[in-house]
Amino acid sequence: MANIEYLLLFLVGSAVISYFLTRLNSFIGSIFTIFATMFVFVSLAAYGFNMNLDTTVSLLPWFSFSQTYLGFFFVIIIAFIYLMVSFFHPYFLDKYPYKNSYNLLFLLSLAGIIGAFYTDHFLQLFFFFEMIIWTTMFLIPQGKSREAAVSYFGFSLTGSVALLIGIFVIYQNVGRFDIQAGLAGISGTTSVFVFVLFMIAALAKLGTFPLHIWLPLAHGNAPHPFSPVLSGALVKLGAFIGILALIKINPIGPVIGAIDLALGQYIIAFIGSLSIVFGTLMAIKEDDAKKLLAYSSMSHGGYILVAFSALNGFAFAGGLYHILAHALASAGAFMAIAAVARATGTTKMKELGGMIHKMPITYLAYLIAIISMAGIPPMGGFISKWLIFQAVIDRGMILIAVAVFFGSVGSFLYVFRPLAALFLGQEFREYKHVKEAPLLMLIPTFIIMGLNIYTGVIPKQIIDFINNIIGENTAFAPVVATTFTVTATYGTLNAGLIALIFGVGVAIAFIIFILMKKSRKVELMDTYTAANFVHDEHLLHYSVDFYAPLERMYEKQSHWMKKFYDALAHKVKEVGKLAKYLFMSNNIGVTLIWILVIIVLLIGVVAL
Amino acid sequence: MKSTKFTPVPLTKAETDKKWWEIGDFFRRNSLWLLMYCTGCCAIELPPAMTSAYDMERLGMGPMATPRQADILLVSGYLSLKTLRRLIYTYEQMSEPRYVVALGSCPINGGIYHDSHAVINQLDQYIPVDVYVAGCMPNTEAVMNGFVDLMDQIKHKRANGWKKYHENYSWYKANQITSLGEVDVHDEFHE
Amino acid sequence: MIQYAAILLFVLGLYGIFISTNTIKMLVSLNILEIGLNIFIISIGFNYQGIAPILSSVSDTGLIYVDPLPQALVLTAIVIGVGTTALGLAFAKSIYQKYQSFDLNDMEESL
Amino acid sequence: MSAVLLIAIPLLAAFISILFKKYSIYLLFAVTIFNIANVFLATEGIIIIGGFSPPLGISLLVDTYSKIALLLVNALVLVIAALNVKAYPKYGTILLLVVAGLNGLVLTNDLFNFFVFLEISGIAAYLITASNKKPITTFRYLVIGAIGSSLFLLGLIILYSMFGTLNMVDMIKEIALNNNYQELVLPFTLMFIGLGVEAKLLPFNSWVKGILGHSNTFSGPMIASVYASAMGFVLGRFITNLFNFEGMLLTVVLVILVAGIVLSDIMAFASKKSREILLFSSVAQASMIALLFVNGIIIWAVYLIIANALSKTVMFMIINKAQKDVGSDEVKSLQGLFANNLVIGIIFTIATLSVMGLPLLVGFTIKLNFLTELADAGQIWTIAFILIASVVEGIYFVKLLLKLWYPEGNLIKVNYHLSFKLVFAIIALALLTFGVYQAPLDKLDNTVDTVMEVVNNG
Amino acid sequence: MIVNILVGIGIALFGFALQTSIGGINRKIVGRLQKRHGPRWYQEFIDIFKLLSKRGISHGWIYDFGVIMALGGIIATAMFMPLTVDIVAFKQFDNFFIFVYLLAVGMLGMAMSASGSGNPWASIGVMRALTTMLAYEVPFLIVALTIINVSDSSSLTAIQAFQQTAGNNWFIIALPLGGLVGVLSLMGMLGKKPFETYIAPAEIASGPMVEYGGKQLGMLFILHEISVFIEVSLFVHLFLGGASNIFIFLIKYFTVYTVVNLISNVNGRFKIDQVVKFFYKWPLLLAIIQAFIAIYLGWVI
Repeated sequence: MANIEYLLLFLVGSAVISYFLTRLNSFIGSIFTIFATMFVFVSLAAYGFNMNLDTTVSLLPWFSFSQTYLGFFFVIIIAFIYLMVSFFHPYFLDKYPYKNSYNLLFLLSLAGIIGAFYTDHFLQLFFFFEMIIWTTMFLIPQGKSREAAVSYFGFSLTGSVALLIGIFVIYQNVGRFDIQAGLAGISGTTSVFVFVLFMIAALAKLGTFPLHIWLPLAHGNAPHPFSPVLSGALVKLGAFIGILALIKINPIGPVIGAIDLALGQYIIAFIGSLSIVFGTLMAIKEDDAKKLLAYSSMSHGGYILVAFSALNGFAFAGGLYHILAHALASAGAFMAIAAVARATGTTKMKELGGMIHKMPITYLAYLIAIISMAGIPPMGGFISKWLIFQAVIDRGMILIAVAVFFGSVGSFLYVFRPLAALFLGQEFREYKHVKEAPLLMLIPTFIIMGLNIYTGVIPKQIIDFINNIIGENTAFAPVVATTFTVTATYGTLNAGLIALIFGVGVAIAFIIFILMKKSRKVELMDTYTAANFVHDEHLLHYSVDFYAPLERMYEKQSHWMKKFYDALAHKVKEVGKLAKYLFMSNNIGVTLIWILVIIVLLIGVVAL
Repeated sequence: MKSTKFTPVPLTKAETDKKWWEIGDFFRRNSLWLLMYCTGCCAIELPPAMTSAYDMERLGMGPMATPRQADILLVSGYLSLKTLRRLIYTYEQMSEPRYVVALGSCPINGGIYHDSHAVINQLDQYIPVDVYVAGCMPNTEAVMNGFVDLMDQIKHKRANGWKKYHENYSWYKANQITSLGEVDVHDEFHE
Repeated sequence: MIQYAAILLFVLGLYGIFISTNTIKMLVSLNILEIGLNIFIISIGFNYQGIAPILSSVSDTGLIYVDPLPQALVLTAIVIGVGTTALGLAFAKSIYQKYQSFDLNDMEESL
Repeated sequence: MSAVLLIAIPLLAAFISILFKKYSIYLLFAVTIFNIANVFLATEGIIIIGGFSPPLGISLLVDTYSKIALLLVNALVLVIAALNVKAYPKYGTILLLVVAGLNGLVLTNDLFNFFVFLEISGIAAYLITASNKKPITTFRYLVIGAIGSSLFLLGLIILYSMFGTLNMVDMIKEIALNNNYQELVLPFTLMFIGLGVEAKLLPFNSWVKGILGHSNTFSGPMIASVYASAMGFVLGRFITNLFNFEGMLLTVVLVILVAGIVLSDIMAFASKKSREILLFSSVAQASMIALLFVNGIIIWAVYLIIANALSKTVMFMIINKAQKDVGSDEVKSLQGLFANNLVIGIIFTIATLSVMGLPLLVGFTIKLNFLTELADAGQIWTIAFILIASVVEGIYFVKLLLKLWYPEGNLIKVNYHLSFKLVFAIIALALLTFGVYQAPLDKLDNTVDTVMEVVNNG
Repeated sequence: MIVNILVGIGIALFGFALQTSIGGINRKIVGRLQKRHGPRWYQEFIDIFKLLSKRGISHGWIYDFGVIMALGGIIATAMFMPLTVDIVAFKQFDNFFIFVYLLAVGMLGMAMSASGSGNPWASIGVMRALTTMLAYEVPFLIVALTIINVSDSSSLTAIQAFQQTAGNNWFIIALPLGGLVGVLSLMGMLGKKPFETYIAPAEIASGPMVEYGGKQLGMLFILHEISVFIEVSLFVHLFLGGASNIFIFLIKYFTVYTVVNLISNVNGRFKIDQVVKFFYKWPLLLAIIQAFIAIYLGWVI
């Protein structure tokens, strides 16, 4: 079944079936969901890579589809994340108040995603976007917070509204809703206008500065198995819109001579870099592991924006590679946290410690994910960051580079924090009974671990596919890659070699280690305390305000954006109250005045 | 006719270990790191020993921050019941081989505090001491001499306090418990 | 000229509704307003020196009739106005029963 | 059958029902069912009453547009009355009056006759709102309504004095001949305001808060969906045929309507009471409908009226029932309402999502289509404002929904009768079906014409 | 390939031996500075072998694994390091970013192991180390950006070759402000005073290393020596024109390390937030100015 239409209908159908199955038994329903997702993923993977999907439409006549490499790149990543996450459902669903609808909405949102990336019609794109938004919006409040869903919905809606206005501006100028024709057909001021609108949409979906407030709220409070989807998959919708705006629309505006880049792109890159800095600083400060990862998503969103606005083949490839690497990394990290949260019931780092002794595989999954997230070889994140760095250096974007490097180094700080506070350190007595995650949950964990390493060692296939996208959408030169190497402006990166040498180094270290005298195994509590007897492991666990000296430096400023949006909501409410006072008065006289005002106004205006 | 060819004599494992141990001893005696457990007045002798007057570093010695890293537990001065408990704890945390150097007369016989109810008179009842530096207080030359003595002992494989501790662990433990008493409630206020 | 008077009455009615807080007074103002309106309607049909628009055997060439339609309309309007007034008075009464007052200001809190 | 019966029968039945007070409600059922059947059978075209040929006398105009309106109004009255047959059994007579008045409003081709029906339906509305047991708000509604209809009458008399006719078709022709729009501003303004008062357009609608803010399962849906949709249809007829706003007048009206949409949504955003949220949303929708008519997007406005009427019926009934059982309509005190009422929750959610215009539901199709037409008309700023308002709308509705779904503390107990669930489920299903399968909507597209086209084409 | 790897291992070993000797010599120099005799020049070797010969403790598998990963990462990094233009294990793959990021693997391993020991001081030490890293790394990377942009390659051998080409100055002369930033960043990297907040023996009991003894500490010492080798040679290659033969490299290396060590010995210690503030105030500003001057204005001496 390689017809997109059938896939969509299949998903909608299985969504309904899964609702009833879940009602019957949540385990059965979730297993069904796994198979449904797997079926879709396998169909996409089997036919999509070579663009062999059938796009003809027979049952849904008002839809039209077309396949592009770009769309497929996103779809396959997102479908993969969905598949991986669905393995978590059997163990989480019972905790949620409306578990029956969970699988339903989950599958519906996947249908929305497949539709969104395969459609060639703007209004359908909007249709699928809105569908994704509302289905996922109902998934989020099943977690911890309702407010989170509201803010997610608010910002997403702002984004899609901007998108829709942009679509209508295009329509007004081109007269068609066809995506390719529409993007190609606009020029001049219109294209700038559309660019701005599309970028607002992209920023909102990607959760980048200044539209990032929803990100930590939604990621942090969403149901544990849904956070990986949000961070690994859904924010990437913004990247897609970003590509449409930055690469496809690419309005002609003033060019900054020194770096040979259009002002619009530079502004977006600057916003991206603000996002990087902001996300990094906030992540460093955050205590909730999931919110921390959410802020890291924000900063990675910034990287993606910087990459796409650099308008350079390497940067574009780097950006796409980063989307893949970050999807895998953040999914891996969030899934590890989800496994911990399932076992312990919390994601607050100050309440956790020493989980490594109970959940070593989960720990490894998290470790590999964060290595990729921090852009350290031999994981995928390194290759993408390396490509982005090349472009930034090539352009000589110094101020952007400050942010890019800051975020890169800062990511060591924040990814390390959950590692230290949550997995390492003292083992808490309240978690003595905790066990490693069940096998079904370890399957995706292993797969993602493997893929994180794969993307970091053998870039060939991915780069080849990205070259297809480059050829399809841009005029950039393709990126040269052999099995293990990637070549960019300033040299060649041999990812395979790095991994090999790293292995050699570890082997040498291991030989040294094994040759020497065997160590005496001691308890964790038997640790240097300046000869004090400490028997409470909580006292020996350093996790609260981990980066206190650093945090102190920007503590006051860290709430500015949140305050701004709070104030905005408050102001809107006040306007509403004023309007109520003005229009909805209990006094009939007020209405009379309005009537008179309108009459006078109308007659006055017309008389003039 | 004797063959000129060198035929290595196969060594037994014990002999190999011994050889390695001797090599190790060379390194150990030339790099003695101190953990200074300074509860008494003798500690005042250490700054001159470390700085330019006597320059401990030329012997490869130096102060260390934690018992894990240190080779020598330097006990300077008297030990009360409370500090003894901590001393033992620290001693047990050190990596082996470990040596104990006791400064002054207090660890030997209680010194001027010998009749206090709270002071331990003989340190080697509780942990093995490799070198005593007598005097109240010993002057810096004596302290340095003590360290050189320890090196000499290591060289001649006589600095075996840490082995003794293992061998006579029950005896040491019994002494510790007799003096310090059992601790029933394990928390930081009772120990 | 009569039209100005009608408009004046109309505006007077509006003004009455605007300033009064007493339900009965408001209804009275409403009636004034409606009367103004009715007069206005009548005045539309008025023709100077026009005669009643009654069909008769007299030849009617050259005669000016007043427009009969507005008069018919006014009749209906008056009826409707009376109905509304009656309903309003009924509500005023029930307000009074509930709050022992005709003054809307007195029961501002109850809303 | 003649369309006259649509008005005459309910009017007659209203008088008869006074004699049989107990059975008045059943009479109503019979009449509405008859009316619905009648709508299908009625012949289209101009129906002359009393033998006077068109410019003279009263005539009715039956076309697809009015048929849709009649069908909707009668069906809704039937449903709402049926669902409230236990709680409010005594309103049969008044409802018959409502049916007569609203049918007349929709059908009549005579302006003064229109005014009469406006007053009849108005008086019926005042009586319905009396069931709120808030006489002050009703009184206020009455006064404002009376002022509104007086203004309408004033405007209409001015028109009469200008053109000497009350027949709408005739008037349209005269206006087209006259071609001096400047003079028409005053009467049009007055009539627009008069209708605006009834149709809940923003600055003229201060009565809404009192009436719908204290409504019950009966008066809420009656005012918010039946009256709103009838007034919407009527307003549409006037705006598209008679008023034909142009020039500065058009701009000012557009500004008023857009401001109405934005401000109402913001007011809803600032509200903490569930009924207030719904009523402000209705106000916004009313402005939206008027806006569409002003822009000549008739068919989607009609769909919007229908969708809105259906959704609002469901929403108001669910909330008002809950309010009745819980004793408060604060969102806070209704938290977790749907935790025990899953079906009701799903239906309410579907209705809300439809009002918000989210995909898979009919609201989305309508929204997208009228926005496309607005774009065709070059109204990009209007689109922008509508969409910005829709963000605010989305946020407050989602807030409301989530509060109602997720309990905090004690679970509240509200029982919905099976008939409620059944009817609501059908409505929700309809919203869903037409959201997914929109071919029938497109089919109707060409059959709704302006009055002149009807007249010209016979 | 095997030969290349062996060369790489040779470089790592050479680096270890070199830095350990020079470290010892520097201890002697500092001793003389303080009117002491100072230790033997091979004292550092003795220390390391002593530690390896001791029987330490282990706090569980992550404690050991982290150390292995750390040392492995550092050795791997060192294997990529060119000594001169010619002596390099993997030609054209000696990318600058590898050194920055592969070094981070080692750091991550060490941090992991330290936190895994369960000692709060270790975590505090790691926190300080990472914070310091956040401070010095950004200005350094900006200068590196300038250098890569100017020399048009991110390969260290190519950067060396660029500086050795007739007509080009060493970058410490060509980019004087950048050179200054480079020295400051190098001091931060090496953990020399005033930026040695994360060791702080008297304050947090030597920070990350608080729980280590025996072979683990020995391996960390090896790690430290090799990472110093990497950092100093990075400076040599980036700023001092690299080396055309091994003696020049030795001279430059010795000079750089000694100078930095001497500077550090007359300084006190910053607080952690002072370190961050310092690096984000002057070095970053200078680095940005340097980048502007070099890239946009093209003023390279």
